[in-house]
Amino acid sequence: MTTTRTPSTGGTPSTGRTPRTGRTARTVRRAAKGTDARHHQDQLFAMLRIRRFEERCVELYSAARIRGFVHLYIGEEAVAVGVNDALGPDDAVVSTYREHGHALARGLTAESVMAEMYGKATGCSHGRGGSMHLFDAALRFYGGNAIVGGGLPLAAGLALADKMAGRNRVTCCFFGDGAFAEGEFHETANLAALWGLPLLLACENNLYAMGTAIARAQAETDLALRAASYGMVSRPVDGMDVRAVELAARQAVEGIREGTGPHFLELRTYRYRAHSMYDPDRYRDKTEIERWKERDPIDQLAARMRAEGELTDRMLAALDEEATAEVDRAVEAAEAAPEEPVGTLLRHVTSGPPETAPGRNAPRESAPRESTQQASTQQGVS
Amino acid sequence: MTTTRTPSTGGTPSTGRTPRTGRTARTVRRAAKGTDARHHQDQLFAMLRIRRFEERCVELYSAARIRGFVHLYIGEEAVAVGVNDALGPDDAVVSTYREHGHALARGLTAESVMAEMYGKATGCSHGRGGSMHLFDAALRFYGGNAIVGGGLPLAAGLALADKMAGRNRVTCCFFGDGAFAEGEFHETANLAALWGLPLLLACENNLYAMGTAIARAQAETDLALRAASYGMVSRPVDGMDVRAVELAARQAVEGIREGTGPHFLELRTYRYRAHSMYDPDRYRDKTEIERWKERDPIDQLAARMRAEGELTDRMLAALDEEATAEVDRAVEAAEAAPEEPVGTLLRHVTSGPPETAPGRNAPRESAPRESTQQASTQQGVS
Amino acid sequence: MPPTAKVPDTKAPGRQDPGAQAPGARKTTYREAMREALREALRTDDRVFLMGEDVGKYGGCFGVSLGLLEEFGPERIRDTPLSESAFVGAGIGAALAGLRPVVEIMTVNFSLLALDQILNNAATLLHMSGGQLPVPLVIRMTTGAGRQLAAQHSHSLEGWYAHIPGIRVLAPATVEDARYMLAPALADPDPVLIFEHGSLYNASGELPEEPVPLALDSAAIRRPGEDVSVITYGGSLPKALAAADELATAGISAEVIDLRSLRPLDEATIVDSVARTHRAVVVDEAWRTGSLAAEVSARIMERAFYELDAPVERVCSAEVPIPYAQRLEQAALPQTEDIVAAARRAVG
Amino acid sequence: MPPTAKVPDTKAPGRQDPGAQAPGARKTTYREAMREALREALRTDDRVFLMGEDVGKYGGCFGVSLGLLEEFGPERIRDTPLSESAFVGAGIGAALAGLRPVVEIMTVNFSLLALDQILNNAATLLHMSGGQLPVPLVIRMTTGAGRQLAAQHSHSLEGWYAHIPGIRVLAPATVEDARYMLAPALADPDPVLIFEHGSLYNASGELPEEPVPLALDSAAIRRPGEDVSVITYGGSLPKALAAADELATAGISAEVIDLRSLRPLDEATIVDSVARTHRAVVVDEAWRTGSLAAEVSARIMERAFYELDAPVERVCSAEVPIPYAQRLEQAALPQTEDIVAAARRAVG
Ligand SMILES: Cc1ncc(C[n+]2csc(CCOP(=O)(O)OP(=O)(O)O)c2C)c(N)n1
Ligand SMILES: Cc1ncc(C[n+]2csc(CCOP(=O)(O)OP(=O)(O)O)c2C)c(N)n1
Ligand SMILES: [Mg+2]
Ligand SMILES: [Mg+2]
Repeated sequence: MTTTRTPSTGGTPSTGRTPRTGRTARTVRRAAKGTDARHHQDQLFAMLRIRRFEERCVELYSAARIRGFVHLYIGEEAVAVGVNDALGPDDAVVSTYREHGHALARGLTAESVMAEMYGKATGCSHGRGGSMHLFDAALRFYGGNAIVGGGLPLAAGLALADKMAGRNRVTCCFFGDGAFAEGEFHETANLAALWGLPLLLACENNLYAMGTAIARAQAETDLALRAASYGMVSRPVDGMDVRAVELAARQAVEGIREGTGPHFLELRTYRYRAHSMYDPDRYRDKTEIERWKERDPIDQLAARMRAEGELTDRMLAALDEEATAEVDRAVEAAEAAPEEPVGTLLRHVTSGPPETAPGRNAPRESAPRESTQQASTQQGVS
Repeated sequence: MTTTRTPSTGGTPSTGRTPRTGRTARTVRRAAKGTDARHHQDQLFAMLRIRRFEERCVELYSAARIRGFVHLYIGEEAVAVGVNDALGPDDAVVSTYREHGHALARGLTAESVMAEMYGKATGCSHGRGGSMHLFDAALRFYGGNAIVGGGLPLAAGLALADKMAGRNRVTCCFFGDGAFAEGEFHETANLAALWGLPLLLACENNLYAMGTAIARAQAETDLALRAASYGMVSRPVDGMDVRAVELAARQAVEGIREGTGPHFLELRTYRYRAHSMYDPDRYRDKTEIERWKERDPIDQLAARMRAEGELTDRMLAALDEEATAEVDRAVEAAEAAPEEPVGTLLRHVTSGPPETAPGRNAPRESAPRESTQQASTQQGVS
Repeated sequence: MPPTAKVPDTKAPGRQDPGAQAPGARKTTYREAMREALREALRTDDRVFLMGEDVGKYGGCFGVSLGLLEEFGPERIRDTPLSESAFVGAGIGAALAGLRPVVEIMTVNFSLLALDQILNNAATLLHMSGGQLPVPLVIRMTTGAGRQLAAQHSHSLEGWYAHIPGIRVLAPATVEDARYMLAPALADPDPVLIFEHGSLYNASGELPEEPVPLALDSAAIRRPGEDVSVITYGGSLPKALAAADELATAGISAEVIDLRSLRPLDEATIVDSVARTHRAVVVDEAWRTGSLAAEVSARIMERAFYELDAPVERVCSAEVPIPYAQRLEQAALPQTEDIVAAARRAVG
Repeated sequence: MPPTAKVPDTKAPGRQDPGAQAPGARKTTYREAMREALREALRTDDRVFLMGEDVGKYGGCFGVSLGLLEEFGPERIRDTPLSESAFVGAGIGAALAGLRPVVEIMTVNFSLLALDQILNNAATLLHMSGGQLPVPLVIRMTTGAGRQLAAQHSHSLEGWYAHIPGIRVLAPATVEDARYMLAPALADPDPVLIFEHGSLYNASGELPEEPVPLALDSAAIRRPGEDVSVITYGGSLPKALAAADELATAGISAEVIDLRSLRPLDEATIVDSVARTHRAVVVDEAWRTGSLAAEVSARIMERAFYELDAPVERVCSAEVPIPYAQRLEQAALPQTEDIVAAARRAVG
């Protein structure tokens, strides 16, 4: 496997918007043997970064620094990293409420994500969104959707626009096994297959939708098989193995770029943590969790790299340290960041000045548009 | 094929609520050789009755005696008659806006259906429903739904109640190829298969959803194949052949009664007329219509009966005359029937007295409940 | 001339005296009260079952149904796939076939996916069928904001449902209503929607040991007063009561009306109160434009215009998708001080 | 004190003088005017496309898009499967990616299936993303009753949409508005919903040859008057004008206001009119409770209470799923004589 088609954003955080100041890790990476080894290190780092970020979220949530619904991705990192590595900077990603991993893998900085969870002005959604609504128009990261299945039709539309405009871009939509049961999945799958849309349907099958095991929600639990019935290329993938994920995603993305229409990947994975911070996790056998942990995506990749001579303890420690340091800085920055002034409450409701009929605390002055706004409108077709 | 399991309602209109006063036809039927022949005559009559009823609807619509949206079933009669012949009086039927055929086959009288289309008090829905909303609680005919796909979840619920109450009943839900694309189909199919509901999904594939040919709406046009992916027993059926329909429906209903969960039938059929009376039918090749007419379900059955010595010209004429006479009487009765008094406008909004906040013309007195009401509440489980 | 609104025949006063507790009253939470109501219904009527996402093994997304699966089993505490349209529609069908389903939609935000089934089937079948098909269905859902759940999880859309003829819409705001509204809702032959504000689940209150027979369509005067009528429901009731406390210290006597039923509206209680106080403030967590508060204001206009000494005030949410950041969210929602300020304006 | 409502900066008067026709005016229908507007948009902007059920080969379920497929081809006149949620959502996505979709939902009745996409995505993305993601989408749909289509095909739910922050809701009631509202709607960076009352498609009117630049957020005074303000929109405008004619014969001078924009509401025009007439009747085909008429009444309460000589009247539909039978249906809907009666009551 080569990395020639690897885009420079996303899971390869040495470029893109992710600040890479960890000197040690950079040195380590430079010493890596070849392109492959380097790519594996990038992936390992990308997964570690997500893991450390979310472990910190647990602490911060307990300390009530971050609030709302927070859904952790711990255990599923290989999916976000592997899929994103197959996407280019012009491709688009539509995600769910469990999207810290997708956002970080896509190249959002830990700082902008953390600040968002703090509800700060420097957050990627200016504090409006929180954990469930991370956005970055410049990275074509279209959020962050807290309605299960709600991102699917939207993703089809992004893909449709690309197809109509003759742009060879791919839209990747992440969604869960639970979302598979929503009408939106069916309507979108049919539409995408019918119109041959350049859409990657990335189904994260972590076996549960909240407390509902897949066998109690899906008549046919082989989701890849079900998806194939729409006439899409469709396959199951070991979602705990980042290399397998990347390979499958690359093949799918290539197929999509060649015009074979939507592809479906059933990424078989597992969340170690409860559904959300509110969930006491009464519905799973603890031994089930332990069994999945034995196949931890980070441990697996690290072990394989070790076996292939691509990783030493020192290198791993350095990567880990760098990830931790980035999270530390993100927390520090978020703590120090300003809140959005209450006077901006009605900003961004419409693109113009605040609406005619504001409620309480309505500021009377209109607010200037953000600069990010421009980035997104520049994507116009004509 | 025997008729031992044939229920006495529905497509065998010599019993049930259909008034059978046509003396000639009755005599003819009595003369029929055996059970099979008689059953075929019943089916022929049932189809003729629907055909003649709807041909009259065309005239009446042109004369503005009936109004609103009217969707004709002409060409598809074998489906309603064949499927209903496989159902018993305790089974339930959920239908669409194209439901004259389903209603008549189920045993609603031509008079009550015609009066409904006239918006008269004697109509099966007391003039509230019109062509798209025919109901008969006593016959477990649950309408009449003008939201494409809207009847599917409801049908699953009827089936669920039977299953929970341990009643060996089947619910049959008719819907079209167009409805197959709605999220409701997917959600219902999954739910029914998951819970093993006693549901017959009777998909009337007439190749068009309004002006949209199936290939322009469904990524996979083999609907039976698609449905099978939910793990249901599923098969395509020649919907122009009433015997094939009945046989397939019988097998499905038997399977359902044996507890094998929902079954899916793709009934391949064709509507001769435009989608509705408003539709100028610009989207089809007239030769396509002619080709399908060569396989007309009534002609086909008549020809086969003739070949088997079950039908003579005189018998056919008598059956036709009887069907026409019933329609004549229905029209006469509908013309003569009273309209619902405007003072009853707010009746049936809730089961109690009219709501607190009526709009204009609100009658001040509360209205007594209908007697049909009792019939339906008596179906309670405990 | 006022419109021809008709006071329902079944009208009986709600309990208007929350202060007087029966002896043997015990403290419980809103959540537990709902659960007890469900348990009672499940025990006393075989036809009742609870259906929804994660009502079983998970115990309900807000913990309301915790323990019921163990008592009643998976047939009657029925987890569903994520298919709001299908399982709400299935509830309608099951009700038609003689069962008494209680369908839980996790939150009102997701109920949009089932709105077609609710409006076009549940609310309409009785009428469309000329009276043949009543739908004795109860649908429960959580509503409201205030917990930093952001734009897609903070809607207060119960006002939309109150627009639909053919259904009853309830908003229990007290532990007592949480405990005793379900039984009459299940006894109603027509669909009843129950909205539970997410901020109330942990609220606690006294509950008399003896069952309280509640009338479903009367509002309750939670605090009598003379100078201004503060009309509200659901999650805003505690704020309205707090505002009344504050107003009292300033010598303004506010009457606090809890609508309890959002459809039908108990116009008589509202008009009667305004006829005494001559001033009204309507508090509603929904976005201002097109809120239920607009309807209450319009009804007062129609029925009590000549009683008014000042325009009816509305205290609603700002017209913005509810933001995540705590300060922004709180700024968007009606607050006690807003109610106080509005009442002061009304009193003049 | 009135609430802190703010008149939009972009406000410009709508055309208030429908009597004066430009020379070279030509007669056309509302349907043809809509079609011309679509054709113009498709011709002048590559990014525009029309998508919906049967917009292509069938010509649109009400014939609006007839002939467009032939001119613009199946990519830009795009028939969709029966999947309201998916194709409306696809419109949102396509708008995000730089296109200018016009999505047609056959009727407002079916829009419930797409309401989640409209509320939770189209209306919310800009805000949730902190301003990054405007959604320049236009959604058109037919609304209203009066053609004996019965309970599931006769809703007037545009008032619900007017509740949603982040979108603009338009209701063209004249041939001119049908012709000239689409261009500014497409120029709006945010979602715009256009409601076309089914009874208007065959209405005909004069259209000036020169394009008319229309302000989207101002109401129009369709007939000036002095004694009572009749405020309405969409399919009820012809009835309101007929009522004004009738009132005139009785010596009552009614001012008829066509809201045109249901969100934002042009409060200034309403308040200004009521300040002159001191009486108002709001006509709205929706069910009375929770109708847009309630909002208009509440706004008048808040902004013009001291101007009122009589309570604001509402003329709405009866609270019943619209029945099929013609007499029942007509009895359920607002009629000219109801408007006349309400105006007479107001004038006293
Ligand atoms: C339409 C809708 N219904 C219900 C919910 C509540 N909810 C949030 S996440 C979730 C489970 C989704 O499971 P899955 O799609 O498998 O994704 P996972 O959480 O496992 O990543 C549920 C029920 C919701 N947000 N949206
Ligand atoms: C949800 C919804 N969308 C659109 C319509 C308008 N409509 C009525 S029938 C129909 C076509 C349905 O086609 P199909 O399911 O194949 O049934 P058929 O009419 O062919 O019997 C459409 C688009 C509707 N009634 N409901
Ligand atoms: Mg899952
Ligand atoms: Mg069809």
